Amino acid sequence: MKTRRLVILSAFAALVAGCASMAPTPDYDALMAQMMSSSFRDEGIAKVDRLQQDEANAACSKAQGAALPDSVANPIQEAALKSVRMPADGVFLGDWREGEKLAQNGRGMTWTDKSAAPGANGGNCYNCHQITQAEISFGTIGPSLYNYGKLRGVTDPRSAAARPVVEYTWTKLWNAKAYNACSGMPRFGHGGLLDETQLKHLMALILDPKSPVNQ
Amino acid sequence: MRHTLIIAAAVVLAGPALAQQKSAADGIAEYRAMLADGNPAELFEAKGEDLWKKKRGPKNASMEQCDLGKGQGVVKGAFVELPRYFADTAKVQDLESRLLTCMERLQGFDAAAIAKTPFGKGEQLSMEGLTAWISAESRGLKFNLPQAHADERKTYELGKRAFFYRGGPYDFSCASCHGQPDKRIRLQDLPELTRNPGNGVGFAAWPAYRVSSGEMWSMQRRLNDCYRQQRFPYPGYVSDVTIALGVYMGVNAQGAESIAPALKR
Amino acid sequence: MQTRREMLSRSAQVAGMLAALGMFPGMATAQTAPYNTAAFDAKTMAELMKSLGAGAPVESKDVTITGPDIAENGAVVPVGASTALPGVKRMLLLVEKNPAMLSALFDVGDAVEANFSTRVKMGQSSNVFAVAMMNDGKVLYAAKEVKVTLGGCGG
Amino acid sequence: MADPMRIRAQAAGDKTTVRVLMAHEMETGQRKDAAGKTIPAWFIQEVTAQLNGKTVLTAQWGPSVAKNPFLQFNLKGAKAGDKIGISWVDNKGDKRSDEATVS
Repeated sequence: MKTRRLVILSAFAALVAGCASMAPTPDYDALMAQMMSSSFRDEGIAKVDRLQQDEANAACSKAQGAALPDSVANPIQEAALKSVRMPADGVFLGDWREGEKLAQNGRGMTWTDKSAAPGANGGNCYNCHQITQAEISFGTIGPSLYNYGKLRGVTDPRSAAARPVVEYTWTKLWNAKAYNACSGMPRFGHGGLLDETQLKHLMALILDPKSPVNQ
Repeated sequence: MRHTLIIAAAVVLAGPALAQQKSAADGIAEYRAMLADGNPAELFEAKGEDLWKKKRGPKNASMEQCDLGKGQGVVKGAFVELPRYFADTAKVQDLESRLLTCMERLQGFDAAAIAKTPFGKGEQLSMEGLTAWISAESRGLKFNLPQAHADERKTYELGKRAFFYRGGPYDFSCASCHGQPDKRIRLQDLPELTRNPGNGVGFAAWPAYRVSSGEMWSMQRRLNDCYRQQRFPYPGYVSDVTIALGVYMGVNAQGAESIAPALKR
Repeated sequence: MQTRREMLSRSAQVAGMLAALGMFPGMATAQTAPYNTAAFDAKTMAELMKSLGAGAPVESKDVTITGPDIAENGAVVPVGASTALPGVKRMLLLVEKNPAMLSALFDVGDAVEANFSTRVKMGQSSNVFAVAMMNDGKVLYAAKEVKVTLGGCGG
Repeated sequence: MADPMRIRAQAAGDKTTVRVLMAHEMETGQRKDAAGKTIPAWFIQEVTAQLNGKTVLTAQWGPSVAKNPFLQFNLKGAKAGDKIGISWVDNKGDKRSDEATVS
């Protein structure tokens, strides 16, 4: 599969090269930058500075869906891992009921939203993930999280045995790029999209043995 | 056949969760089929045809001399070849930017003022009708965007880059939702727009009547709301990035049959 | 060449003229009962039936309600009410959990079948009813549950 | 004045299926605008159908009929060439009448 894509890519490159011999290749980086800056304007809380890319987004954009080489991906993942702040009080789980509300809520950060504060944001989780079995309106961009804790053998989230899964999950929510440089998941903690309390509620939704997710 | 086998295998593997998902998808398919007959977009098509033929604007002229790419006044088949390069403006234009050119040159309207008008207001209402009718005149035809002009190829490449451009607080790009096959957001199927996603899907389904809001949405409005949900800043109406994305999606949709104006959630 | 709209508006003008001349017998004789505000305000089946001067409805296999099991969007839900029984006076379409139950009421004449389809708004998942009010005073109904799913991105 | 309706009437044997689309907001009176003010109800209340000028159907609608309403019904005994007239009146007294030929 991967080889085939490579072959197609190189054939395309040959084509482009063929054209280039007739006319100078446009400076696409410059044209792209010019196009983006001339096409967008501020609206509400969504300002044009949102177009600025950090290293990770720049690299993943440039890859156009292909996997990054390890030499590029690893530093991005290491930096992301370092960015993660574990909960100050050492408590990882909140209330799964609040977590379910956040998971259902698809609002936040658009130019029609009034505030960019975490309190105004939903988790958008069901947009991409199956979570409880009761909610049939769920997306499939991300993996199913139904039975997330149960499948990982979490019977007591406070136990030492559960610690690795709990910390992995917190890290994933805080900054998904820690494990996958081009993850499609928003960096909820790192980006200031959700606060610690909200993240704890989401943790409870998928890890609390009492949550419907783990029934 | 192959598809069925894959689904059958998946059901066996994933058990009850997927079986339920399947029935929800069936339910939605049934719902859409029940709505297929009697698309309110027809009401907008009738309006659009009238707007094309009626003398309007400061110059009291009709749009009948407008060249949508296939010669003055030729409407049939024009939609499935847009966006394309126009020599008289020396620009690659999509349907809506081309309509603005004609409204300005033939009828004397202020194109910049219309571009600044919010969707669903003033002359933007005319755009809803015009795009509905003009797309309907190409219903059943296959997309076949020209790529002969250097600017058309250049715009395609820029569109591709824009499609994969990640940014904003959620790190989303167009590809976040539309870069893979067979994905959904909630219950809505997401067309894979990096290739031809099939007849009447993705680029080949807009403009469309949105049942959720009871509004007619042009491709420009569709893209505008995509960027809103992508948590990006506001793309200008007929801005370069929106036209480049149109070229990218339109060229990728080569051979797909247009069902526009379609009926959408 | 006439546009569709011109044709439509011309026929509308003709229709308007005919109406003005009293040439639409139906309109001239105004068979339509006055708008039944009480029926369209009714919150319960009992209130509704009272406002229509009818008794309690009975479930019947001879009445059919059509609608999707799941509606992708509550703003537009296709529903239909029909029966093959003779002697139908009126057909109703109801949505149990809407602020007011009654969506549409159709008076059935000799030239029209007791079979109507339209589209309604639904605020939430609910039963929808088709009700047939018969000439002999019987009131028959069929019910079906329609689930209304959330929208795409909730934004 | 309100926009025209789209009426299609197709005969098959002695049954004619009539499909109508009407351009109307069908505002429920329950919604609020951006400023928090209730948007007043505005909806079609009465619909009438005529076959060759004779009333064959009268209907009353509430505000829960969907925006840009669709209506389908079947006529007995109509044939190709017959005229179908549809009229509506809304709660503000606005009216619209259109006509189509059975095909």
